[in-house]
Amino acid sequence: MVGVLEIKDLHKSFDATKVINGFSLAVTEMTLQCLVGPNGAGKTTTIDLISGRQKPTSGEITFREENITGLSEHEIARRGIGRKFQVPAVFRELTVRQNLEVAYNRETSAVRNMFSFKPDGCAKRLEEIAADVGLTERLGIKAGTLSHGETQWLEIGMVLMQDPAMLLLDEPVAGMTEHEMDKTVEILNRLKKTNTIIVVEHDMGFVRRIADVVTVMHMGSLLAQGSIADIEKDERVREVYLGTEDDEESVH
Amino acid sequence: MEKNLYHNRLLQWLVYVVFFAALAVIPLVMDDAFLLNQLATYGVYGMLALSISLCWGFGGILNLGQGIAFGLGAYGMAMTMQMQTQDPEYSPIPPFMLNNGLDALPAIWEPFWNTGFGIALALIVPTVFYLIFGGLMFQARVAGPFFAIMTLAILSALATLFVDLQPYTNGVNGISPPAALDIGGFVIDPYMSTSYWVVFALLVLSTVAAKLLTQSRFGLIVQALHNDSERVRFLGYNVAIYETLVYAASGLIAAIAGCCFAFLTQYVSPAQFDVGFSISMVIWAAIGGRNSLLWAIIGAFLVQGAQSYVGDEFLNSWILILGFSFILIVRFLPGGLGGLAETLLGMVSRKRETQESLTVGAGEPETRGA
Amino acid sequence: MAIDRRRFLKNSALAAGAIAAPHVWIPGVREAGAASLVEGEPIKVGILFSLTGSLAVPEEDSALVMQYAIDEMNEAGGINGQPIEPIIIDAKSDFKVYSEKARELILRDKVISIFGCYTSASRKAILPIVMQQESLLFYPTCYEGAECTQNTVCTGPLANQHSKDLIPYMVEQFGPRVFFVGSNYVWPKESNKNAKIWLEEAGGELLGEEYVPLGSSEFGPVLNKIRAAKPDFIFSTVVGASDIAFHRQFKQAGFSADSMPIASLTTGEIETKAMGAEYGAGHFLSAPYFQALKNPTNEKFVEGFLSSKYGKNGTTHYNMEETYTSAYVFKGALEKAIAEHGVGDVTSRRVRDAAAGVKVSADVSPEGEIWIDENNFNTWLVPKIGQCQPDGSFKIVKEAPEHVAPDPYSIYPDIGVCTAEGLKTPDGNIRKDVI
Amino acid sequence: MDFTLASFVNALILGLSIGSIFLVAALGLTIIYGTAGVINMAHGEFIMLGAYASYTLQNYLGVPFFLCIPLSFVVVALIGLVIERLLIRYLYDRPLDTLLATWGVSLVLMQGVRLIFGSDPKYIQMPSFLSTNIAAGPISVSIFRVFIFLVGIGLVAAVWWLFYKTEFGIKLRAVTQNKEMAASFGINSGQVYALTFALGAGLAGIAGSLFGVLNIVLPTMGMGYVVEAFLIVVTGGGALLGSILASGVTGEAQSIFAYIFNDTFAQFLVFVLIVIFLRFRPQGLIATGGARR
Repeated sequence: MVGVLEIKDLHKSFDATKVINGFSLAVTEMTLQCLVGPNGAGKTTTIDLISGRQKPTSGEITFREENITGLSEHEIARRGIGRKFQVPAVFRELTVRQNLEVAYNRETSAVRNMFSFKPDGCAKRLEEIAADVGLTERLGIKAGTLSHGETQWLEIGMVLMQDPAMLLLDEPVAGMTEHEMDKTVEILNRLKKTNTIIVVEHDMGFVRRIADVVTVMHMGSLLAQGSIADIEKDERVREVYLGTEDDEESVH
Repeated sequence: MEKNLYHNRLLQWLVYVVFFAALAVIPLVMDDAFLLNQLATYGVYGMLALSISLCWGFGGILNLGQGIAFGLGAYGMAMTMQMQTQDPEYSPIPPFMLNNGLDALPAIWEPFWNTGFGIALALIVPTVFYLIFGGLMFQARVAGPFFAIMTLAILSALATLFVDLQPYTNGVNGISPPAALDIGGFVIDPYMSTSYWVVFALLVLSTVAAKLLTQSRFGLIVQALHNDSERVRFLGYNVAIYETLVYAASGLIAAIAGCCFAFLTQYVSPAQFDVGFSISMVIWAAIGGRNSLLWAIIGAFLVQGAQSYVGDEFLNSWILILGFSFILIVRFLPGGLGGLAETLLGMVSRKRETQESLTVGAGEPETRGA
Repeated sequence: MAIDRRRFLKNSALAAGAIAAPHVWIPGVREAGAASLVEGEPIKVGILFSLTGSLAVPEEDSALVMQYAIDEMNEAGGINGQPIEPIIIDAKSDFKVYSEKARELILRDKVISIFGCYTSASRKAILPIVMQQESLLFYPTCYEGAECTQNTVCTGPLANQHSKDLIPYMVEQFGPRVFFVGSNYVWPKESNKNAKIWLEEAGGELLGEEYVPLGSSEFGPVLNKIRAAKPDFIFSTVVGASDIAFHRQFKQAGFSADSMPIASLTTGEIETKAMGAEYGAGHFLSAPYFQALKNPTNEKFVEGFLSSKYGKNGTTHYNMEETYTSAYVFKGALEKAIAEHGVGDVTSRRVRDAAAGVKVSADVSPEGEIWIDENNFNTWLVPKIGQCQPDGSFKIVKEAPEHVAPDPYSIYPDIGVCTAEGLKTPDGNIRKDVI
Repeated sequence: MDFTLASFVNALILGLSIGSIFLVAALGLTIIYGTAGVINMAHGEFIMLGAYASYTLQNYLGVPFFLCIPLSFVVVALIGLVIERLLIRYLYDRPLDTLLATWGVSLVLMQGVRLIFGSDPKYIQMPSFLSTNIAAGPISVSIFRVFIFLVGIGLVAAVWWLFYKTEFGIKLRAVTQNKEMAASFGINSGQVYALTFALGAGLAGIAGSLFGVLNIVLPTMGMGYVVEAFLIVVTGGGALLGSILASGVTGEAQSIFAYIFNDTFAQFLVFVLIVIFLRFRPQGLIATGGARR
């Protein structure tokens, strides 16, 4: 079966350092695929390459049978790929409501947006999503004053406002409380019925609760792929991966 | 959720109405040709400060070369006015060209025979220039201080060019059209209240347009990219286009200001591209309050008013005072006088709120700027 | 080319009229000047020079000497027994301030005349208001000409007077090969056009003509071109700070005034003092006035001015002297206008018209007798050539044998002749306000 | 004018000289920008202060010219240090605001000097042996230009030594790389920034004492250098080597265009070419930390 997102023989080097080294991946529609791997395995770089933040040295990325390699960030986003950053990136000077409004990107044309004040459907969707991510009470305040967990929620909310065909989530539960994580699990399990999702995650406990497919990366290439049960049994994975869970990647 | 009165949209519009109503009353109660002319000139400076506020305070694009659009607009208007005083039969070309070795009107001057065409060009040329230059720079992701320096470079280059093209521009001496602008029989005499009304109307128009722009979705996205332009890209917006357009919109306002300035003073020269003048536009906006369109305008009125009426008393120390107050404002009051008003109103509102003692949690701004 | 309907109607009407009588072309609406005199009240005049900013160096001195002249006149009883009240304004070296303050002087203070401006750019900035309100500007410095308004009187030399003697003198003394260097603007270019005519008459040869940006301090490329061309002398119209940089770099490049002097139209006492006298020594200047002029009037002027509260700078130079004489031209013109019309009916325009032919005699004018041309309202004067001495003063080496007539359109006979009513074009029409 | 080899060679030599003048003007700016990311709009006024310092030392204290140069460094470095401690240090995380605040500083310095010294021009005297040229046939160059060129080389060498061979240099590079990391090693980044700012100001002071000889000492003289100096820094990318290359290239371009066309058009052309260049290489000739942009 052809995946909605296909990565073929991806390479990326910074100066002399090879960060991604012949990585290939196929992501099936309506699945949640977790990208795991030790520090420096190239997980975030892969997300960067898919979302256009960086350009691959060689290789090809296809999304819905369209080659998106080398397109710029906004072009990729417009094709329905939404992204959440490792360090939550929200507009700190804007209110929570404004953050969500900006993310409602049905219309991206600058000229048409000059004459648009209240886009159709925005308010309704905003209410729903704010309720979903538990920020209804906080809509009027500046995003910069939110707690860390709330900021994570807000960014997830922003990705949802985009209504993307595919979500790239870089460590969505970092810094969340147990209770918040439960809620995230709940949302992701609901979302994967309608969306394709890639999650980069360290926390295997979390991965266990959401993943349909787990992909293990090591040294910039694919080490293993399969269900969580398969992966946990894999000797090579144990070798490279265990014990490095709580490290942070230096490049984000 | 509105806590600080400063951020109340209704109140903001009300303040605009009060300010402009006050400006509108002046010619009805005053009959001083000089004062009206002077206030009209301040109105032009107000437009420039407005354009800086839109571009810098709102869009985060510091522009030290706003003289580019201002100067190009002024030249376009001055050329139009100059051609109005020419006659196809008796004096087909401006006098200065004769002694610069031209015996026929250069092609770039031809469109200015027609007043409508000329004024249109005076607005279109600078705007298109901004679109091209801004497009080039923002696409290459030149931003922040670098963009500011680039605008300075272009400004200096244009000044040099207009000096060097002496046969077409009269070089350093500039163009002084000897008669007032005449639009289809409607004479905008710079020493009558008509010119005041025209400038006033254009100031109101551009302020309202700019205000609406900031409140549109376009404005929302520009605010977002001022905050974190990288993040906006991943939401599917082409940041370079947004930046270019907000820059060009501010350029259009500056071009309108240039046109007004040309018919008010009947003079244009490469000094319009003076670096110091472009930076003083930024000073007006900074002192008034860069984040607020209205306060930026007030800043221009205050600083220029002080220069005209207080400056002579102090003569040599005036620039010293201006420099020091600018430093102090940047250091301690980045929001300018408008920011001060925001803080004070915030304190007042909060106090009232505690007295009512109903709400929990700190109120925070909803909209940027007044 | 599109002509709107109104203009078209006007044109056809004018064209019809032109067959019968000479056509007078006046652009725009004009209002009568509001300024007038009242018997016994002070006579208000505006003094509009830059006291601060980059133009303050030449202009502040002019403002001071103007005040000196007014004090002198007031002590002698004023004009028609009325004291003169100067309104001194700082134009801050900014054309926007010139323009704004000229408006204030004319519309609010209702001065009878403005004395001011140094650069042509500032003159052009205030001329529209001066012309439209039929006010009056005394412009006391050298300029390029090619201007014919009904509201100015100029007491400095025009381009056609300035270098008339200088070029033949230099060719005769040093040889025919000359290189022109100027600042990149209108006055140097116009001056050089005139100089070329004198050069051709004197049998000289022009090797090159270079212009540097105003305010530029890099003369390397120009000096290299001069080195390659090997001229006998240099004719310079470089102005301001650039002029000083030019003279300094000239010497540093190994050139010497003895073998290749610079003949300048601007490098006077103030400039040589600023560059260091050793850089100015040996070079030449043409001007109607030098501080070193030997005549009783000048000695009295220099002594009187330098010992007054205005003379702190210790120098008098051509620009200041032209300002000083402009005050006396004004006095002569005003007295004439009062005699003709009576005090109550004197307007700025009438003072200007009365200035035609006004003489300032040799016992008042430090540069010797001068008078105002009846047609173009510039000044008949005697240009002199001075050579800079090692101490920075000038030695007069040549004086024109007679007064040289000013002609703002001398090299543009095709454009017309400036008359009191306006520019008379070759086809017999009169155009007013030609700037 | 006819093309001759000799005059073209003269133009090339002059290009080197103009380049060295640009470099001397831009060196202090490069260091301040490269280290602290501060766009110092008052740089031109630091140059002006250097010129006035030399003028004062020479005229009122009779200090010989060669001693005026290092003393100007000290004087302006001290002024720079005071300005950094009183103002700039509060603004390091607000780059646009430093740009504006330093513009305010430049207004104050310019007007302050005007009030003290008046607005009439001054000059700095130099030993007469510098005041001529050296020639080999048709090739000629003024000795003072050679002197500036040599001073330029000397300053670059000194700065290089300071950056790469001293402890201060190690600290400085550590702070430039990563302020937080450097702090964890006990490096006082505030101190390093302050000294760097003073160093940059002092270098501008040296430039001033040289330019005051080349042309004229005026309160406004700095304005003439500052835009060019900025373009050098931006074109170079903020690194020392970048500024050297950029000033060499623009100096030669300026000289050759002036040789072919005229000075005014050369200036215009150089500005336009720089803007076009930066369109295609916004990080400058030698890219430093791209993050700052």
